Amino acid sequence: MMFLVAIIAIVVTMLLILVRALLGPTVYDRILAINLFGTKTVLFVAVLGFLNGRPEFLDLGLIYALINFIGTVTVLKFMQYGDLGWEAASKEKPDV
Amino acid sequence: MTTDIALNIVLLSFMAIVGMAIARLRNLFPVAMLTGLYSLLSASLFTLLDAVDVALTEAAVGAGVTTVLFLATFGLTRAREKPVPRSRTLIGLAVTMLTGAVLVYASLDMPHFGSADTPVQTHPLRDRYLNQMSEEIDVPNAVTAVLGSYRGYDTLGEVVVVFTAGIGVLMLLGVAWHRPRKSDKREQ
Amino acid sequence: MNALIDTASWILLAGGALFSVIGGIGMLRMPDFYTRMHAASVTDTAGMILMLAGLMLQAGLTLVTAKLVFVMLFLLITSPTATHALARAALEDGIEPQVDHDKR
Amino acid sequence: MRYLLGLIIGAATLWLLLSGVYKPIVLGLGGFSVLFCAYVCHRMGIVDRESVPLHLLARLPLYALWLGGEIAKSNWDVAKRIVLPERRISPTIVRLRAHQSSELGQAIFANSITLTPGTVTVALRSGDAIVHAITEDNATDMEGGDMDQRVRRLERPFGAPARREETP
Repeated sequence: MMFLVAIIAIVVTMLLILVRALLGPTVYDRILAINLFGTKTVLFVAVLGFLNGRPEFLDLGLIYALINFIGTVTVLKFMQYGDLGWEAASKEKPDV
Repeated sequence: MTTDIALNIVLLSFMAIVGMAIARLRNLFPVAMLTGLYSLLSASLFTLLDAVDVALTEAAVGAGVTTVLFLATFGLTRAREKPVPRSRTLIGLAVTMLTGAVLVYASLDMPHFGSADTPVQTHPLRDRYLNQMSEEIDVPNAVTAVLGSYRGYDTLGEVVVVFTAGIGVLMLLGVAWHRPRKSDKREQ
Repeated sequence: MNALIDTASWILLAGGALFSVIGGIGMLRMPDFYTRMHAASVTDTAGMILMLAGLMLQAGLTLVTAKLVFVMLFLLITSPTATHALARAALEDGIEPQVDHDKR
Repeated sequence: MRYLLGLIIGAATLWLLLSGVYKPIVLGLGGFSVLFCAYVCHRMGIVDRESVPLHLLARLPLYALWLGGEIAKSNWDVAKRIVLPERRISPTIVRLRAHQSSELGQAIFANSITLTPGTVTVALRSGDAIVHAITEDNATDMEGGDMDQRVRRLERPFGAPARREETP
């Protein structure tokens, strides 16, 4: 029952975020929304495991989190540099 | 069971919305992220259907590798979609609808989800796989045991194909990554 | 004892659900990109931590809890990094925040 | 060497916790993959004080506890501002000085700022953090420099005397 409440809340949040992803208005709004949606899928998979009584598959959530992070950072790097930023990184002063 | 059905419907409608957004956006950076999101959603759907191994592959390949490949491609081309005349989109729509209809028609031949009299459930090998697996091979997961050992040669062939494809893609993209850039020329 | 843990995890999950939805509403209500980031960070921290903590109480002292801890730690490290990268990219791209006070 | 050892121990712990199957052959494969990864990292030359921050280990729990408290407080605050009907935000941008001596310390500082709802580090360049805050109060809180102090204490080598740091 309580997992059901959690999963409904996650789905509602996903819907709200999806609306923001569709509205935009800037590219960065969309990327923010999509990144947030990704972390919501991590939560979704975690709660889903408990809802179905098979919580062993949390590795999946871990992988999602990893992929979501890599996806966001690579998109931003490509938007900024046009490639993975190797050239710029070797010239620019390191920005921590 | 009803929650499963409801969640299925919700996930599928999210996927439909994301698909619509992919078709409508012109800037391709968010589109690359949305395709990744689409993969995550379909992976969630696979988890819901208890196909965890497929979900893992879908997440890693669909959301991870594909996104990076898309972006690498944007590095070579432009990241904005060229507007397409309306007549051509209609042709595309027709082709897509036709393919979808054929797929739906084909799926009618498939056994019902979870039914007991399918080859998967009745084949004599199933008992051997499930019962003698722990004695014959020391792999704890049935799917992994079948893929990695009982059908090892089959999987080896698959891996060779995937590996070759990966090398091909890397060669295509890698050649362009190492071409001399404007800044290099200026320094010479 | 069991009932106590159950109640606690109920409260945590419900709290996580509440904060998660509030962050979602904030994503829609806030006026510009930078303020939306603050709303996003509400779902990302409070919603995520409370929900995963609730799940941990349900799982007890098992490997599942260890995995949940890893998921939480990982998200706590990556989500601010991603947010920062996003904010920096937006600023460098010339998206000016609407601010009342600029003390740069 | 101690960083390599720390990496191996950390990776092995992670593997053991995630695997859950403790049979000789699986354990052997796990051990092999851990050692192989450690070897590759060693060859790449990325095993150092920054990537394996052993020196933070002792003080990290206390800092995490404090940060958790801050996150709880500011979450409540931001959630109220989102839900209540009238507009209660006054977005502010401030420039903060990050006094940490190492880049890792500055990164921890910036990430802690971003992790607390209501404040986001927008840029971090040569020790200056530009922070976007949702209200002016949040910004003035940040200017108090409490978090800066704490991160500085966190990165101090273990056993070093507690210097009183002067605030500019």
